[in-house]
Amino acid sequence: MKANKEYILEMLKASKRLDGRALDEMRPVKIEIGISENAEGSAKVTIGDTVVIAGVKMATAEPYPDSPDKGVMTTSAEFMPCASHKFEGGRPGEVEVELARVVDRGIRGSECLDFEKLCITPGEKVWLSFLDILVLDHDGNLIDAAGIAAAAAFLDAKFPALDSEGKVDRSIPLTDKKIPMSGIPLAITVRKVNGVLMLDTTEAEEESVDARITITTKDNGNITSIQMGGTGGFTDAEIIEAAKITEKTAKKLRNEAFKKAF
Amino acid sequence: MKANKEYILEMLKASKRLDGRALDEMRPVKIEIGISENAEGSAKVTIGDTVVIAGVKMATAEPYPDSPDKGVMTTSAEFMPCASHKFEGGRPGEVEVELARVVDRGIRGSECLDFEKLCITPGEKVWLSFLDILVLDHDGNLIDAAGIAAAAAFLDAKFPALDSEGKVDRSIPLTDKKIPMSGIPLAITVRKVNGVLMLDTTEAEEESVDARITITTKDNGNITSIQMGGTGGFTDAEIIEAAKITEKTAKKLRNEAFKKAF
Amino acid sequence: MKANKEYILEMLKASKRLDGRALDEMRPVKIEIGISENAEGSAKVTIGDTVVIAGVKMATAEPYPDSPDKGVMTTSAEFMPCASHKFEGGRPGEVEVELARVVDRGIRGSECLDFEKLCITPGEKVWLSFLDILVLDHDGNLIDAAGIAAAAAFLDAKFPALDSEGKVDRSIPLTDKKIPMSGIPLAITVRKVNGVLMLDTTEAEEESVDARITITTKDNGNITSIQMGGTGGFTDAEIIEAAKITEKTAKKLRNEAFKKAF
Amino acid sequence: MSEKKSGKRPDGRAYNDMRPVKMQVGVLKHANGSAYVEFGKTHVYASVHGPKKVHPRHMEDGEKAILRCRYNMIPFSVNDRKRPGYDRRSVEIAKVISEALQPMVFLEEFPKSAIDIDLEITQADAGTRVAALTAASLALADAGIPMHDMVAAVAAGRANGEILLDLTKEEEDAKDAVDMPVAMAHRDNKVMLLQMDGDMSKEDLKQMLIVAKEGCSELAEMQKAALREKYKVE
Amino acid sequence: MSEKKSGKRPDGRAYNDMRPVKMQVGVLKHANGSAYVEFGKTHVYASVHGPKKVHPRHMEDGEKAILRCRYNMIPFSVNDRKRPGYDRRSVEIAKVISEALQPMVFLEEFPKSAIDIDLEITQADAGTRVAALTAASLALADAGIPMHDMVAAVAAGRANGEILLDLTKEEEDAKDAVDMPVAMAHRDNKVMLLQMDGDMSKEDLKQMLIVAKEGCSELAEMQKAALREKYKVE
Amino acid sequence: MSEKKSGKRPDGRAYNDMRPVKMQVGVLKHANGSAYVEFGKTHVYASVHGPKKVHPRHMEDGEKAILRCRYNMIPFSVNDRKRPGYDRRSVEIAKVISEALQPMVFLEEFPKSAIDIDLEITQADAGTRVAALTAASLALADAGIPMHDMVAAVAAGRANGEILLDLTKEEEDAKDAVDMPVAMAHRDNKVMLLQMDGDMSKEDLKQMLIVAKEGCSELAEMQKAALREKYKVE
Repeated sequence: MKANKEYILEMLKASKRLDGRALDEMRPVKIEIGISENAEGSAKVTIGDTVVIAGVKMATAEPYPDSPDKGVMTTSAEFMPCASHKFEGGRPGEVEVELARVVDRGIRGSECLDFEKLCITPGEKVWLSFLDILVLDHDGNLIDAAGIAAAAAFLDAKFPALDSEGKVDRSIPLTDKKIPMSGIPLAITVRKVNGVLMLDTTEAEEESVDARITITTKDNGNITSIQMGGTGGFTDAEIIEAAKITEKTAKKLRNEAFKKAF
Repeated sequence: MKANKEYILEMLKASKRLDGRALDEMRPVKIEIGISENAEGSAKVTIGDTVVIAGVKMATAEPYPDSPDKGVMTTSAEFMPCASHKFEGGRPGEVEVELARVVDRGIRGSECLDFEKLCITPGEKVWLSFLDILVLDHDGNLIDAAGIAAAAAFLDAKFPALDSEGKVDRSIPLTDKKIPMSGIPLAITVRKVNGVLMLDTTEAEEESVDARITITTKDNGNITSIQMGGTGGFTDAEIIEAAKITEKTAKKLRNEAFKKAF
Repeated sequence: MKANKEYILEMLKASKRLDGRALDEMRPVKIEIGISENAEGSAKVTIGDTVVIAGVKMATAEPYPDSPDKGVMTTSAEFMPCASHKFEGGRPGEVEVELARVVDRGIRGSECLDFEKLCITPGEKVWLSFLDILVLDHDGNLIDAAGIAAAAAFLDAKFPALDSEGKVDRSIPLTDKKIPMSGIPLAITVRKVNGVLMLDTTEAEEESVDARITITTKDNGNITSIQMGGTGGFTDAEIIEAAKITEKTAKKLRNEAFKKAF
Repeated sequence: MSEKKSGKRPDGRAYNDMRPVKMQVGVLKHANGSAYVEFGKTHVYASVHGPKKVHPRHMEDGEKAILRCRYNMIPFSVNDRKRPGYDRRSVEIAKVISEALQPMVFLEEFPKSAIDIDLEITQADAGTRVAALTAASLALADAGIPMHDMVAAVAAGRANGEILLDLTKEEEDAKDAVDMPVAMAHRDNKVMLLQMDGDMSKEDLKQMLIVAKEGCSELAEMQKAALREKYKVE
Repeated sequence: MSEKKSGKRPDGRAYNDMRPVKMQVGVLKHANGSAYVEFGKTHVYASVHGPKKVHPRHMEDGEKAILRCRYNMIPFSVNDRKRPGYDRRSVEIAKVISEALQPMVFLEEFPKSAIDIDLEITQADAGTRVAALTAASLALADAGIPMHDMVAAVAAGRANGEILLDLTKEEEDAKDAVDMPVAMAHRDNKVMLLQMDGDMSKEDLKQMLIVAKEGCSELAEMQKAALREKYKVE
Repeated sequence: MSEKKSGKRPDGRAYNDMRPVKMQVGVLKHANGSAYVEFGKTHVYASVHGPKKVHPRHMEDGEKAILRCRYNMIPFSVNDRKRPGYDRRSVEIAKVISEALQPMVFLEEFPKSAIDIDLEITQADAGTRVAALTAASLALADAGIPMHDMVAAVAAGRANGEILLDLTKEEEDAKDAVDMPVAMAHRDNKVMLLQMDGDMSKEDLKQMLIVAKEGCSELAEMQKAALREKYKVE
């Protein structure tokens, strides 16, 4: 490990990466949608050896008292391969919680998901959308993979049918009506290693990361969420630089990986 | 302990058991009903030094959406003497969970408890029956003791009265109306030690057990639930043999211990 | 620590305390009310270096079936500085639970809080009052500090407004209507060290305490709750003596610290 | 078995009568010690396991055993089914019972060990904590754990203006009811547990203490008899 | 891939046909071993971590490794979203799967260690526990953990009067449905897991065992093929 | 105490004014270090315990101390009572605060130890995490734990089209509100915590960073003054 780390740092001096990528180059991103028969919308995202699946399920619920005409979203994340820290238990893993919250806030802040259209009867009944994320394989850059999967799952999702009493009827297929998702908010993460900014780190590279910043942008380039992590901190200039990189990368993903999938 | 185990195995070669019983012979089974003033039905079952009590309590609840005209049953089990693993805590004990689920499935599968007669108003209100099991003393063969206690508690149980608003009224005695239990499903366990099948093992014998199979039969001899446990596995022939033993044993219990108690 | 303990015991032989107080003398008690903008009533109590805050929040709820015309109270306590036992987790701390329950029972038993006046619509809707206690700093005698803070928070508390649908409306200020608290129940604790009874022990003194008895009295001197703790036990005579000391002390607090605060 | 039944309480008892009491030790074969106690319709099983190793290890005390207590009402012990698992009442009762018993046991003889007491209320009709504590003391003795003294416990109280021993749930429902559980260490004549809820004068307190102490003395004799009963037979 | 599809079941299968089966090992790069298995619309991922240190320490066994199993249905694997986290069904299934696998592994080669198996049902259409157990066995082999034997599992059952192999959820919804998950150790020809719910005669039991064993043999061949597939490539 | 109050915000502040700030260290006698901080109506207590032993042991790090953080809003700190206990927001905030502080502390001086920070929000009116982080840094210094640098934190944001420092809850309720908590390491001039929710351009981001950094510098001076205040007196 140590040797690996030194080697990575050594290469970075020449702006080189282990797998030959440029610093601001992502590994190939593959989006598959409709991967789950039982979800209203679903997607599997592969970035190198990182694999994440996300699914959207809809249910009806009472609205919150302070927003009677808006639907509700709730996001959870689980990790598969890190079974170890599951078995040892304790309070819910901080990593899962942060992952779920960053993805959740990226979508929520973008207002791409139209919560008002998720209202059925104001003050009485609204749609509750569950976004669930499962990390199948972890070779770095989880937040981006999870965020892409989440956006794709919502874009794939359709409303279930309601019966005459207004309850979800699962004995018939989903309706043709799409969940109202009007854009593609994307959370992209820039990491800093020895003062160098880079995109889409592998797990090996992440061992050397000092700090990360995740910036969610929507289609018009506006920022809708930021989350900094790690212990290294950033300068102002680095933050502004990261904002540029993430906007550019999100745009490219919308034009390529998402175009291919939808 | 080791010595004990070797001795048990030695005796088994001659088809003998520590307490002189035949391999397919149960210890004396005693059923006492109506042991609890606050339960709708209750029973205490003693098999040798194994003591289990079970109680049934009734409440009203909404039916499940997918079975609007059926009552609901829920089963829990707790152990008394094994206090140690309670104190050390952690996730709910696997042993308790398996015990409760095997007993629950045995009763449910038998359809002796008529869930349709536990419906009060279809789609709105049904009876919810709580079956609770407490293992007081553990000298082996818990599943059978718990299953006998559960069946006896249901056979002992009567509906509580409802008040004018349809709520359970506990200020007056139980009604005379029996809980609709139309037979005696019994879960009997056969265990294998060094290739030999035996019934009703003591705790000392259970240290040498390689595998167990619990088969629930109802009055007509049909099988309504099977659960295998342990790590030793069974051959087909052993499974069929176990099915014969358990049917015969259940029939005997119905004719003797249950006849005496009711 | 050991040296400290021996010194305390030595001084006690001459009925002396480390800080020069008499055995039945409390440290200065300071009550500040209205310390929280978001609580319906609140208080901060300082006894020497012990600091406790308490807050009352009101909500509406269904009454319990067996008391359809009475409001409901629920009490919780948390400790701040003892962060250690929080981090190590496990089942909820016994100390917090006992503290909350003793304070709760002291108020409940006194009937100073008029639960019938907390009824809105019998059988349908009642006021639910949450009493929450936070121990900020712990230099001994927590129960008394918490009990004083609880009584003061209730005396400070006013009802929130209800909107036209009968829901709590937090967009407008609290009403002028006081929570119906008709007296000052006070829990005072007497501790025994080497056979000597004393009031208001510091944390240093509490290391030497053999037993404690907390007696809640209301304005007319009647006892409304008792809780003994520790492992040393008391004689009858000591209990009667403690009842006298606590009544006298509670009366003094009502006449001084509470008079000053309200 | 105390059955004076000369008084005017709903069940015919005098003010200072216990309900019918039943005590039995060694009722559970697979515990180190055990007891079953009935105070009328209140039934409790107590079991003791230990001394044994402590998990998690950092809770062990190098100088003495730790005494841990679990108090549990089984779901069908009460009229409205109780959800299984801990609640705050159980935690508090386990704590006060454990504190009342600790000074009875020579804990320093078993450093780095745990002694676990499990109390299961199988039927509840008032007085569960005092019946449980009485049973716990018996189970410790049955486990052969060396003790300074035995503890017996019973509630005194007041209902409809009268000071009473060992109230039933029906009596506890009186408008003016006071319930005061009391535990006594027999030889030391010390109160080891005292709780009270209600509204009473200091004079009531004095009288209740007298009534409760008489009850505890009676129970202490029954405890001795129950232990003799077992150890004579064996 | 078994695709006989000559029968009269809703999806065209004969009574003793498996649904289309897919098996792949080494699908997860960051586990010590992994597998992906499909039984029709039932999909499961298995991963193995270990042998590794045991936490908490007092759970370790000085003489052999402990084998721990987690079985989890992800929230959108079923029609009505499942709340994340443990439930009692998961605990029970993890226990029977772990018991079926323990005798397969040479646990005594790894004293004081843990081998953790994580099973994630990503889509459920009946037969999740048998697909999971089949995948777990593959993942253990993929992790290079020495094993006596492989385990394959499939459910036999009955619907509308017919004995069937590998029921779908639709078939399980029949009025007279019986579901009987069976796991076989291949070389030993032993049943390692057997559960059943429903109502059937002893004769049904015999027939179902025959059908299930044939299914397990078929699956065992596929397991071997899947392992060869991976290790040939590398 | 900054009280410019020349601007046009609801409470009279200019866009780059902090709410009235109060800082006090050593407020809790029984912690190794403590601080109390007010940002207007947002009130927070911070306490530090440690360095101390780590439980459970396998979490300890042989080369340095672990820094653990708990963030808790007390039930009556907010308008609708908050249930006591952890929620996911608290877990996340504790994580980002802890990450912002770790590089400040010479953790390698205390191998195998834990330093615990407890943050209690006693009253909440926006900006709780930044007030808490500012207080945590003070409490660490008060505990005498050797640090490279201090961290000060404040939120910048936008409401009704204006870039603002240190928003109140009322301002956060604006239709176009953006909230961006920022923490700065003083000497290094580095951003140690940055979060944002809302919808803004890169230009907004630049301006908010400028405003937030000015706020943090101001707070850093107040932190020094608060520490001097305590240590001068003693």
